[in-house]
Amino acid sequence: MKYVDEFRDPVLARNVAAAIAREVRPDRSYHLMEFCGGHTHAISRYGIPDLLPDNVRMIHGPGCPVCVLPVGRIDDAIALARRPEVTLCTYGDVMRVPGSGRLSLLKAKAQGADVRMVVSADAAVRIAAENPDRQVVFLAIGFETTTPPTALAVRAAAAQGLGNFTVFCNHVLTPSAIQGILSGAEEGLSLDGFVGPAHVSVVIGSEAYAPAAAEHGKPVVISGFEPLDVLQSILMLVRQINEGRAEVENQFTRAVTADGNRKAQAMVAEIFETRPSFEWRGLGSIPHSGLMLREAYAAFDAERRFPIAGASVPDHKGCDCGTILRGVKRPVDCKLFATVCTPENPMGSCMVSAEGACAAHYTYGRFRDA
Amino acid sequence: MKYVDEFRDPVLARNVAAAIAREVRPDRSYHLMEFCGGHTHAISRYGIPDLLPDNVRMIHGPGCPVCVLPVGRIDDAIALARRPEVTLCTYGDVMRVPGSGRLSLLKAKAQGADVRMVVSADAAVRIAAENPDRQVVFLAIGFETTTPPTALAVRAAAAQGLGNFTVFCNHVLTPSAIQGILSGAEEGLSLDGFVGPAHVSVVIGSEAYAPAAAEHGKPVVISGFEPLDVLQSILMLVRQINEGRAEVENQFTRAVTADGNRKAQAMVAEIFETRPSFEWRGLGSIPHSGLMLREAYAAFDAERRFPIAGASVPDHKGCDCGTILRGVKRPVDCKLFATVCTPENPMGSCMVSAEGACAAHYTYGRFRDA
Amino acid sequence: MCLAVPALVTALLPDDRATVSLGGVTSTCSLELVEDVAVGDYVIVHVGYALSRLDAGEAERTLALLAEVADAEAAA
Amino acid sequence: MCLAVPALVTALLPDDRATVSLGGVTSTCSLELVEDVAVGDYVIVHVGYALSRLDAGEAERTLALLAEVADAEAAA
Amino acid sequence: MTDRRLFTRKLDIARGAVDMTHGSGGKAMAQLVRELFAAAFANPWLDQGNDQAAFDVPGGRMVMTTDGFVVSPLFFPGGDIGSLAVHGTVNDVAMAGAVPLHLTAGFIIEEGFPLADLKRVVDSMAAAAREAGVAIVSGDTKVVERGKGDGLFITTTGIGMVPPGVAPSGDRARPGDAILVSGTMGDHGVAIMSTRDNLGFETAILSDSAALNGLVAAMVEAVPGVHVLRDPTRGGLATTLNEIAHQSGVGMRLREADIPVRAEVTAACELLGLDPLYAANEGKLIAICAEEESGRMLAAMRAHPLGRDAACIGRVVEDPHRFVQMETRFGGRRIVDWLTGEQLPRIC
Amino acid sequence: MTDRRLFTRKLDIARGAVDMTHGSGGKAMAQLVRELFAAAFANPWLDQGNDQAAFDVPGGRMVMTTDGFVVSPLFFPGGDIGSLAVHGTVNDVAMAGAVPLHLTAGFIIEEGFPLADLKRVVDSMAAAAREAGVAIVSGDTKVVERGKGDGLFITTTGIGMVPPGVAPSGDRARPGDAILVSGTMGDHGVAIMSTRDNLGFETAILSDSAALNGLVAAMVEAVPGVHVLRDPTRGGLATTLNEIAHQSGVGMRLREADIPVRAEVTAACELLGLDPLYAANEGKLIAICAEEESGRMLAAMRAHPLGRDAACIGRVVEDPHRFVQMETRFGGRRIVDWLTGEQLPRIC
Ligand code: SF4
Ligand code: SF4
Ligand SMILES: [Mg+2]
Ligand SMILES: [Mg+2]
Ligand SMILES: [Mg+2]
Ligand SMILES: [Mg+2]
Ligand SMILES: [Mg+2]
Ligand SMILES: [Mg+2]
Ligand SMILES: [Mg+2]
Ligand SMILES: [Mg+2]
Ligand SMILES: [Mg+2]
Ligand SMILES: [Mg+2]
Repeated sequence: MKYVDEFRDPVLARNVAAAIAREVRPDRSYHLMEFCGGHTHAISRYGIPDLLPDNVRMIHGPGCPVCVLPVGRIDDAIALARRPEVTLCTYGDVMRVPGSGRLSLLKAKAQGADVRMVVSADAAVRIAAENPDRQVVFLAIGFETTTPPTALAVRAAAAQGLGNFTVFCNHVLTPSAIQGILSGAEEGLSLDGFVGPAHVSVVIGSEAYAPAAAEHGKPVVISGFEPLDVLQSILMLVRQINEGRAEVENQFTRAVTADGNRKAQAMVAEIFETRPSFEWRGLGSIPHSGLMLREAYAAFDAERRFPIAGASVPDHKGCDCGTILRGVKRPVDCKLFATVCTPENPMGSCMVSAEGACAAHYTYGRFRDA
Repeated sequence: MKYVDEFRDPVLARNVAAAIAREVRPDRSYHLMEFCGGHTHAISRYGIPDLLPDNVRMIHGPGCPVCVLPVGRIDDAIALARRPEVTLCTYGDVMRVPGSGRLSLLKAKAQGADVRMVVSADAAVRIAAENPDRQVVFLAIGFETTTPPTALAVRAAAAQGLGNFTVFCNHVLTPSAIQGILSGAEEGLSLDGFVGPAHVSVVIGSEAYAPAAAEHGKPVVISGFEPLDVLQSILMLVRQINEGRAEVENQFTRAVTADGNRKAQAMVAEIFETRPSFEWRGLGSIPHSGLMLREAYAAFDAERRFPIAGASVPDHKGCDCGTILRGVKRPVDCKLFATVCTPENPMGSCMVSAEGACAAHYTYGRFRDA
Repeated sequence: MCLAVPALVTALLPDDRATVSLGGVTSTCSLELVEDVAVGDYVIVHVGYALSRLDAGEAERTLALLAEVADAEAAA
Repeated sequence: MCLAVPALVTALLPDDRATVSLGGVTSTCSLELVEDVAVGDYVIVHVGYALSRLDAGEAERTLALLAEVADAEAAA
Repeated sequence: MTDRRLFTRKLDIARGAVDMTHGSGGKAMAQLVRELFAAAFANPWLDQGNDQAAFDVPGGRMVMTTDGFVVSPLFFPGGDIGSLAVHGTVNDVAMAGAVPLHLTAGFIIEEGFPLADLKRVVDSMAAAAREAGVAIVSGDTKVVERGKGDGLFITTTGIGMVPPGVAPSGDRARPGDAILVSGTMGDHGVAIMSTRDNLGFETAILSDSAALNGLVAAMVEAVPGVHVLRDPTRGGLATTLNEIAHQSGVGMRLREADIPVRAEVTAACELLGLDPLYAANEGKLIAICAEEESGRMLAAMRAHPLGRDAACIGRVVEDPHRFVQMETRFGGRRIVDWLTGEQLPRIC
Repeated sequence: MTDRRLFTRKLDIARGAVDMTHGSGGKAMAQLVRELFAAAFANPWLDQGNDQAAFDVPGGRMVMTTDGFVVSPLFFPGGDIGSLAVHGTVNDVAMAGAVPLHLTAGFIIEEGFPLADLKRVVDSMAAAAREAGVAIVSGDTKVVERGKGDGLFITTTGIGMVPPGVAPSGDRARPGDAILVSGTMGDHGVAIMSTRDNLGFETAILSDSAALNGLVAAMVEAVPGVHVLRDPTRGGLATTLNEIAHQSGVGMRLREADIPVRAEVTAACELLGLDPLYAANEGKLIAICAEEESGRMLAAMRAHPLGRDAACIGRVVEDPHRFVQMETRFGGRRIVDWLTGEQLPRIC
């Protein structure tokens, strides 16, 4: 696979790792947060921690849209799916996220709800067109990457005059979340820099992180999702930190520009507007961090067509996700980890998908606790 | 089972059989037609031919409503059942009757048509009430016994204001068929008397056969469906024939009166009217032999709500049903019998249900050919 | 055709229906087509509807006639 | 998050779509979010949509930078 | 010209489709098995044409059999799909005169099926296996999407060892042999029908579902040379006797008056227009043995709790047409044919 | 306090329901089997915990195994449900080191299923059985109403004889043992996924479905003392190795670089966000043997057409936590855990 295999080369990896080891200062630690689940995935799956010096610690951020979806929204989605007239379409990832009482869309489907997995938003539009007697709701989820396809789907449904297609919108905004993490700074928080989003940045451009970097004085390196991308970005962060810089740098130049994809941005702006505030699982409410359909597309908004409970459901009292996401604690520090809380029965956002901090550690890294 | 077991007593049977044997004249034959499938069934299942003298021969008449339903009507029913909005309800007997191209309602169901078996017409009304989004068609079939329940079902649907219930009416009239058989008399026809309907007569009364008996000079004995009833009726017919009488006698006095069930008759008269003519499989068109919904109940008439092809489909060219039903030929005389034509793949009406002349012989009597 | 069984009415139910019994098997049927049926009566049930009451006296008379024929034969 | 792969555009299809190939696997994606894509280009595909073209020159530069670091280490 | 009484029309494989009649144990199923399955798989063991295959292994003679259970409802008066799945296969092993040894069980579960129901079924299987003295030694679990199953299907397979000198088989019925049944006919079929809401009747009839290996052990001890053993399941006594007649190339003469049928079963069949001889049994067997051994056989059967109502119901006769005939209780005679199509309730 | 790394939460039998994860070959299925089936059926043979049970019969040692096949679509690149149903069960017999003898087949057919398709499947089964040298000696046919099945389900059961001195079992992996696989991983899983319209991709990948008894015969001849043989079907290599680690109470160390995976399989998994180590195989096996015999084993495997791409992929280690770990090709290390839930395509 061209542009993939080159960035997984083990010989290059060994040498970049050696460079990192040589450049880190032995007298300090480097707490680097990768915001994106894509990076968490690469770090876990390729075993990158083994290639890093002990004083470089990767902190897994909240960067998986499935993990940050609040339990209450899952409950709302399940309630929608259970309406007899509704066919709920969504991406595979979302289907096993548990809401209240351990129920998930997968289990609701097992109980008879009409839930369909799609790999693309336009498949949901097609299902609506083919089933005029069904109310097809697309449970839209994702960061800035997945939002433009949802916008196109809404536009296509409008163009086709589909009266039976709506979107239950859960699209969220990355920079606001990074701001939320940084401004929610508490005692013990120690983040020295960010590995910045790859594909999100393809859409929104690297400049989007400049305010956060400047305001909080933390370096950000936009990084590709291949393991060499991550290693190189870590090296770049180590250098910035060592040099006392707090800039936005771009490692992923083969896909990310300063401005991002203007066409996609315009498409999103036409269909969506910012919500005053949106709840993130594990992070709480963050102002201007979520999107909703504009008034002009109200007819395609599932939240306006159907009654939505909109209740806020707290995570397990013992869950330490908040502090883990801020780098204060590690998964093993949570007393629910791997007993009450497992990937099969997650109690908090960090355990929900394989990209969550706790789940990634459970699935790929537990041997390190031994 | 009281009023059942007494009429199946083998000791009485032997003696009644002996009486018949003693009373028949050795110099003549007695060709007796049982009109009803119920009688055919009793004769076959209890092995009555073994109890009769050789010169008393039972000719199985057309008396099974399933058998006489023309292929074209089955095709129409299948076409109805295949309409996506239609749920077709009917009695179990009808489901395996083949229409054109060997297709039956059972096979149409296997291919996805929504066909439901009911044991009572009111079950179809209940299904309609419970499924307001479906068009429920009740395929009504039967002689005068089954018609009153259909009439009540239509009245109930009207009372409940059900807009999604209709009847595809195939109710037919027994006396007209007997007239049809007698007036279609052809060379070789030799019927000496009729074992008259049991339960049909419960509804219409024994007097209904007086015109036929009088006009054609053939004795009729209304007979119960238990085997002793049949034996006794045969004895009564033998006596009438021997005495040169051609009366309507009633063996089934425990259930049949001269006038029948007036309440049921009134119910039928309210909902139904006679069709100018109706096709009988094996007998051809017979005037005033079928029923249709009255104009006042047009809203419940499937033939008015849905397009019906109404094509007339002939039986296999080699089929001898017509002559068999008139007593001219026997099933074994048909060259399709038991090869091309079997109960699994009937080619003519007489092979359709176990009560048809050919099917009864195939299923119960073939050993006699050996 | 017209499969029907003589069943004993064991209870009257609302909506002009009845519980009936046939040799230990219980079912229900409609009484809408018959009049004045009481518990203890036998009715002829077809496709879930009682078509008529069964006349016990006539049944006895039929059986008596059959016995008469039989007796005559047995004697012969 | 945001699983996306760099895929080669092998054919342009009607409705602003394209056939793409990834290591012998063929799929289709929408080009509605990108401009001026030609056969032979690599695009970053996410949930069935190309999010951008991949800049081959930049990819080479990144690999060159990595090689440089590596060479320096190997030399060290 | 072929004798019309032996004629059957070929399966239309190119254009045909499976319908319910192909599973109802009657003529259509026999034809499907013969023309499609047996034709493709042809081998000496399958060609035995029994409900189990018998074959030699280094240490003796063994049998193997499999059955799928798709009963609805899963829980019925007198049993459930779990006990039935054990009894059915134990019985098919036992019908070779064999001692059942081990079972396997394959579960196909519809998504959404309650674990509590699954446990109830599994516990019932375990109890049935314990009672029959067999172990469920291996299994498999598959889950299918909602709407692609019917709650639960179970397929069990059994093996057993045949005692030396014992070799009952459906092709061994000989003219003159006595035909025996171990008890009342049709109980299971009627018990299942009584649960169907749309048939609208109630009875106190329970399924006869039971493991017959103990009874068979007593029978083969009494009459090691028994010719045929078979359980009249789907399609009932009538169909199973026709199968045997067909396999052995013989006819049969039954005496209706001697066939044990419960009064309630007769009544329920009367109500639905069905015949108890076609209703399924799950804890009864047919035994065919030499006339002179039939007394000993009957005594052995009646001495066992599951053979208490055993009866001799007729005899095997020579007949090139392989007809199963019956002297009716009423005094006549008729054919008792294979089940044609499905047993559907009749109005006429 | 229990070690958290060994903890699992109990099945909620009172309120729970079966969902697709219980059939996907991962942790949920293992738990269902353990807590519900194995608990109820408990016996020494089932407790062996293998995909087949081995037991002594008068003439030697025998194995028995069953599997249900519910694959969709029924016809897929490289095979169909018929060949698969033969291969799957022949392989589970062979994984005991046994010589497969006989199979039975139970068919559950949905009303309306075309006879032509049924014939195609049955012919394919017959060919597969012939090629594998086994006979389908007994069978069963059930038909379910439309909407209560999925075209066709097949459950096959197999028996075989184990050569003396051969006794591979999932509980016999020992620290120091070599772990080998017979070829590329994930072909079947990807071939099946490539047929799913809603996944929207195409490949030239064929299912690897094949009968492995010939390969196994060569292997046990070369190394009669082989410790473990198992076919990594549902849940793939990762899940099967975890099962073995769990059964044997050991850990494992794999080398990602040595695990054979076709480039197209890697690419398809990349596209869907899946891992080839969790994708199903139907013609591959895992062998675990003493390190000193691994060379001979590998040579025997590579000499057989179905073991051409065989490789040694790691070794068994001592580990109270029974972790399967892997040195990544990239140079790091990670756990290769059981499959959790179903393998659903990911967007993130
Ligand atoms: S282990 Fe579970 S409960 Fe604990 S912090 Fe992680 S997600 Fe929350
Ligand atoms: S055997 Fe068939 S074709 Fe011949 S007369 Fe009878 S029904 Fe008609
Ligand atoms: Mg009748
Ligand atoms: Mg991701
Ligand atoms: Mg069997
Ligand atoms: Mg069986
Ligand atoms: Mg299995
Ligand atoms: Mg059997
Ligand atoms: Mg198995
Ligand atoms: Mg298997
Ligand atoms: Mg069977
Ligand atoms: Mg296996």
